[in-house]
Amino acid sequence: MTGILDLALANLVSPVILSFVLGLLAALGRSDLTVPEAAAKGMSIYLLFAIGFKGGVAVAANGLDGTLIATMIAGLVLSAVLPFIAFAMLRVLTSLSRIDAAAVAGHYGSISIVTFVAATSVLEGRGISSEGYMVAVAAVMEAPAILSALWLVSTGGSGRRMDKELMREIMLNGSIVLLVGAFFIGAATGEEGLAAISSFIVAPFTGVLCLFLLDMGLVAGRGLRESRGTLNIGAVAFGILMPIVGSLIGLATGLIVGLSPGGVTLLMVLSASASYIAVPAAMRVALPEANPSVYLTLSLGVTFPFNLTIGIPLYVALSQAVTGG
Amino acid sequence: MTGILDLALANLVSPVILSFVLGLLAALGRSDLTVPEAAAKGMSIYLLFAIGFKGGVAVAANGLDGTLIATMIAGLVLSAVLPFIAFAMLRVLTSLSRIDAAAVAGHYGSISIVTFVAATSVLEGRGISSEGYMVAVAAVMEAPAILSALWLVSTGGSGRRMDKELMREIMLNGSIVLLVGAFFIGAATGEEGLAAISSFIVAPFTGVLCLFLLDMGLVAGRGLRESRGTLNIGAVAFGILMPIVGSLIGLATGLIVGLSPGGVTLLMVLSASASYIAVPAAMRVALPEANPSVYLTLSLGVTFPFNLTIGIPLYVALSQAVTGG
Amino acid sequence: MTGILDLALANLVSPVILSFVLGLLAALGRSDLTVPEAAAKGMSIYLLFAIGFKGGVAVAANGLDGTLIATMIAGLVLSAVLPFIAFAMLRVLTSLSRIDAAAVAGHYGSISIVTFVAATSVLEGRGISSEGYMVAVAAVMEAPAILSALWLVSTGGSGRRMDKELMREIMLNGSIVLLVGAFFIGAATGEEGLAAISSFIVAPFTGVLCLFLLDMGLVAGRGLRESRGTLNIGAVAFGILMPIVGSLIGLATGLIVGLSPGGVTLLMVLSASASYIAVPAAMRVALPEANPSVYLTLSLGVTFPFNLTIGIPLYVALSQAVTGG
Amino acid sequence: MQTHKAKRVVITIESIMQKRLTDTLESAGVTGYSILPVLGGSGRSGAWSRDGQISRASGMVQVVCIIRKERLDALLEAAFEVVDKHIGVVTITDVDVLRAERF
Amino acid sequence: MQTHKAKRVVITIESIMQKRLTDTLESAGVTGYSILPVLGGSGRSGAWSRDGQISRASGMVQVVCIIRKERLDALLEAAFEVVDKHIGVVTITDVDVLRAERF
Amino acid sequence: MQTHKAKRVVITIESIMQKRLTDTLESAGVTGYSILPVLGGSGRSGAWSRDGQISRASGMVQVVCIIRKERLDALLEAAFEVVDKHIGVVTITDVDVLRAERF
Ligand SMILES: Nc1ncnc2c1ncn2[C@@H]1O[C@H](COP(=O)(O)O)[C@@H](O)[C@H]1O
Ligand SMILES: Nc1ncnc2c1ncn2[C@@H]1O[C@H](COP(=O)(O)O)[C@@H](O)[C@H]1O
Ligand SMILES: Nc1ncnc2c1ncn2[C@@H]1O[C@H](COP(=O)(O)O)[C@@H](O)[C@H]1O
Ligand code: NA
Ligand code: NA
Ligand code: NA
Repeated sequence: MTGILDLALANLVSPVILSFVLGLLAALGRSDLTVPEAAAKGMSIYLLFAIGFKGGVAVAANGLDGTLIATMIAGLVLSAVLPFIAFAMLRVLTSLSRIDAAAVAGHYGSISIVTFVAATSVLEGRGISSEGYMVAVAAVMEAPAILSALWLVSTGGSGRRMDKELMREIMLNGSIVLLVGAFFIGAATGEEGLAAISSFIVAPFTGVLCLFLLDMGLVAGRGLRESRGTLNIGAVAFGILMPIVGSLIGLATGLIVGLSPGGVTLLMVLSASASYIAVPAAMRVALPEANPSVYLTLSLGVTFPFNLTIGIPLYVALSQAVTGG
Repeated sequence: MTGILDLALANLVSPVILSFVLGLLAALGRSDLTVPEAAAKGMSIYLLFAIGFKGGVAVAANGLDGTLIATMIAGLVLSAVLPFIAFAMLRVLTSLSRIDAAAVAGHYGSISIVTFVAATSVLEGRGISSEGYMVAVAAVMEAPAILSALWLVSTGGSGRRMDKELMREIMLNGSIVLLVGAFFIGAATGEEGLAAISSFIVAPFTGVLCLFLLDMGLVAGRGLRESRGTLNIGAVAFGILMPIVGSLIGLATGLIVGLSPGGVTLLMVLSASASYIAVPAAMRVALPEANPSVYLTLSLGVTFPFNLTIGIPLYVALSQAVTGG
Repeated sequence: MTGILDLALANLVSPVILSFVLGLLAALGRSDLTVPEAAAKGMSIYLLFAIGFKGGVAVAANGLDGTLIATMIAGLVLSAVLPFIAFAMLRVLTSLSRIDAAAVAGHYGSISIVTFVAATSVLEGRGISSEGYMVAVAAVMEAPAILSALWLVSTGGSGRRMDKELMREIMLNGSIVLLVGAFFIGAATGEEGLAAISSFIVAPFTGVLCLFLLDMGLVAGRGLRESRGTLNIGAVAFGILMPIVGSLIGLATGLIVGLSPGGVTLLMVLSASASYIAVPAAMRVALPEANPSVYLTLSLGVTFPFNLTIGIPLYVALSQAVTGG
Repeated sequence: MQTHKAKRVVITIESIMQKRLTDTLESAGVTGYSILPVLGGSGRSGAWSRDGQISRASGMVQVVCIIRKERLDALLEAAFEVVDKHIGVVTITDVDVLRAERF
Repeated sequence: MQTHKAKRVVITIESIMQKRLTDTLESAGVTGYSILPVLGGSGRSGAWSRDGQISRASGMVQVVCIIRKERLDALLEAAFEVVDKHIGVVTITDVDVLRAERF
Repeated sequence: MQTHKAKRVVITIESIMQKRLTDTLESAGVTGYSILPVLGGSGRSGAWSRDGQISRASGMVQVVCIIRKERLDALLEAAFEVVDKHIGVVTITDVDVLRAERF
């Protein structure tokens, strides 16, 4: 137990987390500090490219082990199933309308790639290796949850609100394309490719992550300030319980599939995290009646900070304890 | 021959080229992946500054050899003459109007600095050195082609459409000023200056080039999609033949001037490449009747990808074969 | 004496200064070279974060020495008092109205963080260490001068134009929050934190500073061009004399407080430099009648270039001579 | 100079709906429009600003169409179909245009 | 389609005054507005462009309000109070709006 | 509040022509204008968007002038001279302005 606390504390006193906290405090204190949109988007492109590329290189180095296909399928299923669990919890814990609850549920089946990136950087810092193809699993988990959410709304009439165009937009959204594309480039060019660009995508990575999380803190803090009063205590409880529930389901799944300790941790993180980019966009198109400040505040203002500060060290400790890794 | 193919393949399976291909495919598949304008412009400033600076440092280190002046003049002449060859080929291969053909021709006399940068990075990767002042030659080759194009339109009445203001804009356009300015800074501060900033302009260079070419791929792909049907088969043939013709003329010129094998390659690349920034801007001002999608699609959608993927390794192999370098 | 000249020359022929000069010349020559606003703001965030973080790490490493509190108070007093000296000089040297003179005076009590950054990079280059908490002193010196300027306008009626909202905006402006926040992150995470991100915030630092100063040169040059005729010879003389006067007062203060030679130099630089971000913003709100091109041109077009090129080496030499450091 | 009467329609709408709107406008026979960025704003659904957004879900744009009077109703009906369930504002102004042959 | 008469007020003002202006507008009962970026311009105080600015002191924005006629005067008085000493331009146009229940 | 009649002229034009246009306007006696960015659009020469552009040749901007009625013709003639051969749209609207002494 003190082990977990020490770990959590060590995690908290890192430049990465403290940068996020700085952003959060600056926004809550109404400082005019802002990271320009273009700079933030530039950094996110950098992070996605780097994480995808490194995953691909890892796969090229270690070869594909047999669990790849199983993990992919597991990811698909997790993403599709978690929204139902989230929906049930929301109906119990909150008084959100059916549509708002379904919209929120969709976010929790999908994933936050930044939470994933932060987790890989914690794993790296502690010398725990993981399957390189986990970035591909992350990509696979983005979309299915959206279909589940829409199904929940139409209570079985499935897909009424989903048209081909929206489907294409979701599957080919910029983040997925970049992540998967960089993964294939990394896999194709391998160690040699990595050597050519490692002083760009490896060395400064943690530093860029700091500035990116500074911006995430600013955005989350502004969101919290603008939507004060949107969430009641039940909703906040959901935003903290759901990632824990998700992580446990991810833990079980990872063990069944036979991932390495690092891989199990990452599957826990993916299950625990909630989308705040791809899913909100899809929901605005398909469920315009749902209130965006509910799902954005929960996902970005509650669950993201929770995962970043307490969740990740908790999941690492849990998976270490269970796998004995 | 298999040597060239191997080389081309090795060139193709590099992070730099694959990033471009990723962007191209993402755009053709209508993904919403975009690099913000400001980030792309920021990267281009970085690349121009770095390439100019390194050129200047090389000149400071090796001294100016006697071929400098000759190469400068050769660049001027190439830039001024190539449009006439391009124009003649266009009249044969395509049914473009006189004005459209002249506008296109102007692009092929001028140069693409990104193609030049990509070529230097291929040369570096293969340990082939080149004259540092080639960046200054690149700068010199930007503008003369524009005058030739305008001359072609006015069939001899020269410069009717060229006013002093446009002339100043062309000569002092941002890319030229930055490239030449950084060249002088590099020459003035030499190895010591390089040591101070090499972990910024040398180490991450290839990585930044990847992300920059990702954006170029996106832009080229979007351009191709938007202008489907603009180019017929003759125009496309021109877009591939012209760089080959240009490179051969560049090869001959480089040999006459007495450049090193690396320098010869770079002069081939400059002759083979077509402008898609400075010249289109000048053409919009001076020849508004010319159709921009013709020249942009040819230069950015056909010739640029051709040079990047097949052209550069071809020119390297050719110059190696001829110079025995 | 030749020592100082040599030093000044060495300072001038550095990539950092020459990049600034390049920007200045490009703008004066009306080149269309521009650094996108978002890229410039992104770089300034990087520089503030890096300089604050490194200051914090230095404090964590060396502990707080007893002069900290004294230096903070000295900074507050300098910032509050310098505007009165500036105001007196302006009334003698120029014919500016009372309001314009007060507005200008406020700028010279406050500080330019980029000048500070440039000075630290010169000190580092010459192996002179300084107190890490000087960045905190810089933060402390931003605001008091504004109050003095407003007091000068209202001739004793104090604060009529200062409301709570403006006060909050000044104290929590983005630069201060980022600088101080990064300082605390650096202090909290210490050498370990630095190790994690040093290839981001240390290695490329000087290079980023070059591109940032390129942009500063462009902006200063454009400002000078647009406001030609705004400043008469007296105003320009003030823009050069005031930093020298300020630096001497800073020198005396630094000696009294007992700073190291490096620390004395930095306090001289802070006293000598003039704000061009925080104070102009505050003046536009509180003193809209004051002419912004007067204070911006003086601070950014005259004093900033002076400090960057001649001032900093002069202050280094002076403090070395006096402290025998 | 010779000018002609026309209508200027400005539709303020979420960025994610931009493509759907312009596609619909095009099917309704609208041949020209310009897109302007919006930095922030406030309305019944609260205040927002581009700096406070991480998601492409949340920015807004203005779609501006200059159109002949006789085509206005077709445009408005097409626009309404898209805007209906979404947040957004539609305004119409009388304008004079140069080079009317273009519209 | 059914449209309603309203007024479109555009206030061009320095960015630093934006929050003060919108706060004042809100106290004057304005319930909606949009902010557009301005890249540059020229006026009595000379020419400026966003690229030539280093300081947040100097950019400008346009605040656009669609408002019912009867509320116009309250808005203009509120705006004037803020704009008065500052550089800035205020224009009012007649517009028709869809979905008037929103204003 | 006291307002005055004026004209609002909006010229949508390629960015590269911006300086030429504003210089021409200034020679025609126009004392004030604002520049707004345009993100994309569509017209007779097809669709374009800022994200699909690599070249400064291709973006567009809107130049907005508030001007007294009696100066309108001079402005339009100056604008037409520049816009004539280039793609671009010119619209004129009636507006009321505060602080008319500024125009
Ligand atoms: N009266 C108005 N005037 C100008 N813009 C408005 C107005 N009402 C709403 N908007 C814009 O439309 C967005 C959504 O409005 P709403 O649907 O009322 O939340 C706001 O954030 C504003 O950008
Ligand atoms: N007549 C005008 N038409 C459009 N915008 C104007 C006009 N006059 C001033 N502006 C804008 O308001 C800013 C400040 O104007 P001024 O207060 O006259 O210096 C200018 O830089 C322009 O952006
Ligand atoms: N009817 C219109 N309404 C609004 N903007 C237009 C219109 N027609 C053209 N534009 C703008 O002007 C640009 C060039 O138009 P064009 O010359 O018709 O190709 C377009 O890309 C749009 O940005
Ligand atoms: Na999840
Ligand atoms: Na060429
Ligand atoms: Na000072």
